[in-house]
Amino acid sequence: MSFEPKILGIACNWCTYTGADLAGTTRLQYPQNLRVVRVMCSSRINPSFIFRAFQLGADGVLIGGCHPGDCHYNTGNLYARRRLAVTKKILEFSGLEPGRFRVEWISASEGNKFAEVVTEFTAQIKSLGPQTKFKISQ
Amino acid sequence: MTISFKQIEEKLKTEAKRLLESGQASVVLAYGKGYDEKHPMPYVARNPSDVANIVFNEYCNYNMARYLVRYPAGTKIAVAVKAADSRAVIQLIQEEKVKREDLVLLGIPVYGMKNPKTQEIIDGKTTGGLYNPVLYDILLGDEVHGQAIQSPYDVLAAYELMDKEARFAFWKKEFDKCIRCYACRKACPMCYCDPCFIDQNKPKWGDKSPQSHGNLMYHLTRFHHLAGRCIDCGECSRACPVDIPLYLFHKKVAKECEEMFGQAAGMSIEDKPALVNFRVDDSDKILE
Amino acid sequence: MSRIGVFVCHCGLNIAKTVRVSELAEFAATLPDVVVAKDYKFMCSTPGQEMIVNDIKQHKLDRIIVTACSPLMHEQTFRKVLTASGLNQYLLTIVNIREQVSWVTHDIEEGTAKAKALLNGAVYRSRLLVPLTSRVIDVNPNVMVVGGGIAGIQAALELANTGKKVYLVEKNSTIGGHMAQFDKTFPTLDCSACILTPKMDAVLQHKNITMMTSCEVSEVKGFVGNFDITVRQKARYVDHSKCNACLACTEKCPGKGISEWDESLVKRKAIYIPFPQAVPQKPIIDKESCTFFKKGKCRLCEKACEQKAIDFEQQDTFVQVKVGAVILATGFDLMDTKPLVQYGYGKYPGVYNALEVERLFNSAGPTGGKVTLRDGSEPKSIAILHCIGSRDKNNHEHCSRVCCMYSLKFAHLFKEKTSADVYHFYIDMRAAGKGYEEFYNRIIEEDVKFIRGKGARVAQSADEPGRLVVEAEDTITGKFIKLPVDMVVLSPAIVPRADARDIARLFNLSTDKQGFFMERHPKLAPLSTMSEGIFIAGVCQSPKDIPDTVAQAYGAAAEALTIVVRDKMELEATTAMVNPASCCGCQNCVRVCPYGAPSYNAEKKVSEINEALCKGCGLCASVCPSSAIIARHFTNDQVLAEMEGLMEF
Amino acid sequence: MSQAVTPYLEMSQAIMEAGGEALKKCYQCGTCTGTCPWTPITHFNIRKLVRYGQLGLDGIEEFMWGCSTCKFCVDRCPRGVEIIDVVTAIRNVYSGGGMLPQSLRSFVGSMSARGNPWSGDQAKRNDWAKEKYPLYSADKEYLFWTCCTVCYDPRNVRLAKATAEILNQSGLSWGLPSVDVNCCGESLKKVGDLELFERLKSNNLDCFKSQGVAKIITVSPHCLSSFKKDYGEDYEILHFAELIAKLMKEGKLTPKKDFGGVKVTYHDPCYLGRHSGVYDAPRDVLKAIPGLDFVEMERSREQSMCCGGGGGGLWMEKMKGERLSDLRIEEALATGAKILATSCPYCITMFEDSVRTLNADDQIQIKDVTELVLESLEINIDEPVADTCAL
Repeated sequence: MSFEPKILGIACNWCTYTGADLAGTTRLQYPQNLRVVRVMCSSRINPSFIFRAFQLGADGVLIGGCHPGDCHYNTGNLYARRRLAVTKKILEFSGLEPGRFRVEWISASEGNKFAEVVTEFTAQIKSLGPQTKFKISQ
Repeated sequence: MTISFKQIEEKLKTEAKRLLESGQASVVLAYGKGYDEKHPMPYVARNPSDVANIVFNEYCNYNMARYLVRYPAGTKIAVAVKAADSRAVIQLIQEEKVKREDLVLLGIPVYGMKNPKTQEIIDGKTTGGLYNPVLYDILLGDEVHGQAIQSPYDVLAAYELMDKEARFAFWKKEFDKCIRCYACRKACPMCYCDPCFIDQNKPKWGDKSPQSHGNLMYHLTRFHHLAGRCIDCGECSRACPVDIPLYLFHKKVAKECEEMFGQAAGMSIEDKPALVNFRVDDSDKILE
Repeated sequence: MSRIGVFVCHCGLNIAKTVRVSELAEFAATLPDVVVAKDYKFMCSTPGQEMIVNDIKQHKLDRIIVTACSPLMHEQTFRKVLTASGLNQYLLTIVNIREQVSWVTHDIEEGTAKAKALLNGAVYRSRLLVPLTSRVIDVNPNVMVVGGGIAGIQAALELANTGKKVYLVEKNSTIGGHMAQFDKTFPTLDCSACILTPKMDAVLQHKNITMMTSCEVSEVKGFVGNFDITVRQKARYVDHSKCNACLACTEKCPGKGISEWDESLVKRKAIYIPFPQAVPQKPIIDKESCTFFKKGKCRLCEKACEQKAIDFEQQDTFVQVKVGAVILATGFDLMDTKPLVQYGYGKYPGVYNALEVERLFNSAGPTGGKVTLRDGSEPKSIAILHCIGSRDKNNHEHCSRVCCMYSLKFAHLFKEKTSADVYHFYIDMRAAGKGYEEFYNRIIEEDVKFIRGKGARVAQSADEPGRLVVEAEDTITGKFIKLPVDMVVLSPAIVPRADARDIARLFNLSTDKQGFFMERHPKLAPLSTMSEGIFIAGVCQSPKDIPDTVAQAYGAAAEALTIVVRDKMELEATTAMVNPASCCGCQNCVRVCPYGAPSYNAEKKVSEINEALCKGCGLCASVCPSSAIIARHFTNDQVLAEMEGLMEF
Repeated sequence: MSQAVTPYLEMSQAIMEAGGEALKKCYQCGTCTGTCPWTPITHFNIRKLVRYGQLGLDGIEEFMWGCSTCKFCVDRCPRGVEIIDVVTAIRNVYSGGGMLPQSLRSFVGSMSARGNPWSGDQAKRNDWAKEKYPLYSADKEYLFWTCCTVCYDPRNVRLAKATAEILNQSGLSWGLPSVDVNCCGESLKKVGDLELFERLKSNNLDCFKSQGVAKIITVSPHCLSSFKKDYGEDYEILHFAELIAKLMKEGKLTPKKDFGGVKVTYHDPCYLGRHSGVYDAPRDVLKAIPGLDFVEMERSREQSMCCGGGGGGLWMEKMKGERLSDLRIEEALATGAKILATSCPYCITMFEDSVRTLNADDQIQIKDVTELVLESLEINIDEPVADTCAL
């Protein structure tokens, strides 16, 4: 059987989650490997959530927020951009494949972008294979 | 030019005495004798008579800024600061943990400080590449000039070149050694949370016993908490009983932060800590 | 131990087609703390809801999971079901297996597997949910309307008629807005002044409306139900409480300023009212053109004023206004077309923008309603260029929506008032509105020429000095047209007010890509914003015509009323709070909060959050190093548990 | 004749796959056609070309060669359609089917056989230099990239020499490429031969790499644009006009000769201006030369008119009355200028041709900015120069 990765998504309520809904409403097809946690704003995402997700066995983590400047809380994603950038650098220096973590700005009207990103990211994670470095073995 | 540690010690004593006598400071944070010359101790002088106990030598690595947050607001504190230590003070001022006007900074321009465990000279490794304090009120000696400037990030080169498998193996080995004594956060001037996130029960971020996954969670999160704040004094690594080179990871994060946000920690009291700040024109490239 | 009920919806075949719903319900029953698991055709229908109510009672359920469509769709519906059954509404969890599962796959295996994982995450999260209490606050019954154009006027009148007190803030010295500049309105061609001025007068006369002209909002504090707004009253140099509007002063004034009202086509006095039907009818002094302010001598107006109303010493003052809700109706600007050098606006006197032409048509305008060029002659040939700066990646991507129709109106008025040939250069003709297509037909019959091709360039004629040549391709014949004309009318993009972003910042609104105010939801909440209690109406939200603007004004008034009609109101409970025992006093939360909700208590050395200001974004919780901040309903342990559940399958 | 057609979407798809992706964005407003300098004087219709491409209609071959890739339409297009990419893709798809016009066949043939468009002997590429100037080696700072046109075209050889002399004067360390290089391929790409273009490009890149080239000076804006857009990001590329302006600013070059008030105007080459955004440098240079009375033409800078030489136009025959260069000369004459300066060998070739056919060669001279600088430095390179008409 081919490798079916588990991908954790964390999406902001106002843009990316709504964009994901739009992808559904317009019946776009994308791989089913992504499971999305809804938070109110991408700025809610604590870096430890991401470390934890990899420990829980996520093969990839995809974060979605509003485009910079369009945040429903004005500036939340501008803080998130910095904080998530640092998170990415930390993962990278610890030896995790940088391609396993991705941040995308997807607005409520970008259902197609959501589907494209998920498709592309899933393919990328498949090519990276299972994530074993952080995963806590039972 | 060579550094006369004795001369610095004398000046430290003189200034400490003057400040305590005049009431300009009610405590002086400096160094005192330990069980041998290689192991001086952090020392707090409260009375002019205490000043005789003050010492300074090449093993006085402690970052005395660590102790500033222990005193009630408004306490007038004089503190001996080397280059990295002064950056810690600046960072604490940025974070509004201490007020500039409550402090007298006794700046120590110095090089050739040594790690008592290894006898290794720490210049360029854990001094942020600086010899002179960034901020001071009184300078105990002449500014150091002409000493080779070393980039604080040079020591990273070998680790950056490692492929990700080797780097993961390296850090896994290091983090697996951790016995969770928390000496690193005790020694760190910027770790003033009480309780620390890892001590929380709700939520439980990671296992509290020394297991690999809890260790990983503790260290990676701590690196994030210190991102844009770590001033490269190296105290975490010297405090570590199992010799985890934490300073390397902190340095890497500091380097990335400096490149991404154009600001190094503790260089100006006008700055805002980089991770609770943003610029509208921060590039999305930083996420790539 | 909690007692969870899981209710799986088929949504007809919408879900059931690609998720095996009964298998999902059987799976749910095996999960920890799940007491009941059922599937049903339409969970949101009355029988579906009743099923949940009955099960809550029968099985003493204390957590409900509805596995159905997006929470953005029916969360409120099911929350009400919980409330009706005596359960706290925050104990509901929605699992989105329609928009994010069944609709995005054709494979029933994949769909069922993903739905299971999502449901498992929801069960884990659900176990950690806690009841939350909405906060109740007193509501100030007054409303502020910002912007005195047709939208603001209409909204103010509606609210005032219900007995609410309204503050109408306008930055100009008169209300009326752009609509008061027009002569006729499309498609009915009724006279703009005839329908607008009675409304302006009604505002003036209304006992419940405080009209604040020459005023700007300078600070906004507080929150829904209790806004505390500072308004800057700009110095008018005329004491309006003394002025009796005799306007003797304006006759004597020697000063000359450029008439903003007439789009700089003519001059006006330095002490003036912008146009004869202005409301209020009381003048202001323009410092820039006033002889006394420039030279220190004159004071002719002062001498002419029997009421002693002239006050050269007057300063800006600040007025505090307390209201429960705010309507923003700040309108639009026209794009400055000077940078589009190919059209020669500002370079050739024969090139006009749309608002200038509106003034030329207006009988109270600079030419008394006669269409004449700047040299006084009547144009014999006129080109109207559509989409100047609109629908244009290099300028503004949006369609400005009303230009097609007002351009048609221009053509009609040109035909009526001159004997000129009129040409339209257009890309697409957009006439979607009641009576609009009919109007288009009428204009075609008036023998206006339509050239399907965007105007590419306006140049000076080489053969006939003083005339202009419009160059474009007629894409229908594929021919290159060089059309000599006397007058070119540009229909420029409608853009947000130059200060729209400042206003957005003041009221904590987002703006869209173009800079128009962002509505809460493009379809279901077009007049509300992300800031509770702040509503928007008219073109400040996006370009629209007068009927739509007025409809929005009514709507926004009703929206505002839903707040101020109540004495007390409930706020969303999903705010953040500080656990003082864990707070390390780092003040990160204070530094980052866009709403100023957290503050530092220096005495206790901990941060505190004013929940009335908190919008629940959770930023503070993620920057809190010691995990002392609890983002209610999205707490760290709730998110971690959900993640754990999601990753298990 | 029936007017019935069926859209042939496979063709449209082929165009998109050849790099004309942008064509689907077009909403046919005609801004491009209204802007295109060819529309008033020829039957070429750029909008229709895109339209035919969108539907994959037959008959596209009739007018696909009209575009000189001046980029005016691209800058004005409200949809942001990269029209030049569309043109290139269409030419690529169709010329693959052997539909090259006669006049371009020798051009492409020479490129393929000799690596330059002028049927020049590759071994003689540097013959113009008569071994007076250094060859590039790794220790040199700048590679002076001699465009094929300045190597082989007798009129433009003057430009090559002027550049080399000024480089010598400036004290920079520089050298010429060896004869192994070939044409940058810019015009070849625009006539649609993407495959041959890739071959030329990879040969040039190999030469650059083997010699350690980092900084390149070009005299032709076409090479400039090609290197910048298609040759990757490893090179620092400067047009010579930019370098002269910089050297003059730094005081390393000081013009001496006073021209005594002669009126000069400047033509913005499309590839230096709109394609590369360089407008000020050549003007700064002209204004710094003593005694030149600089005047602008009505259409200048971003609004500048095309000479017709881009996109393969230099090698195509155009009827009288259908030549942009003729119109441009008339515009220059209207300013009263005695010198029409420019900074592109293609423009020079086109204009030299036009002044002759218009019998205006006694009224206005065509000069490269570089040549004027050389003259003001009072360096004489005069040798008998062959007549351009002999080409």
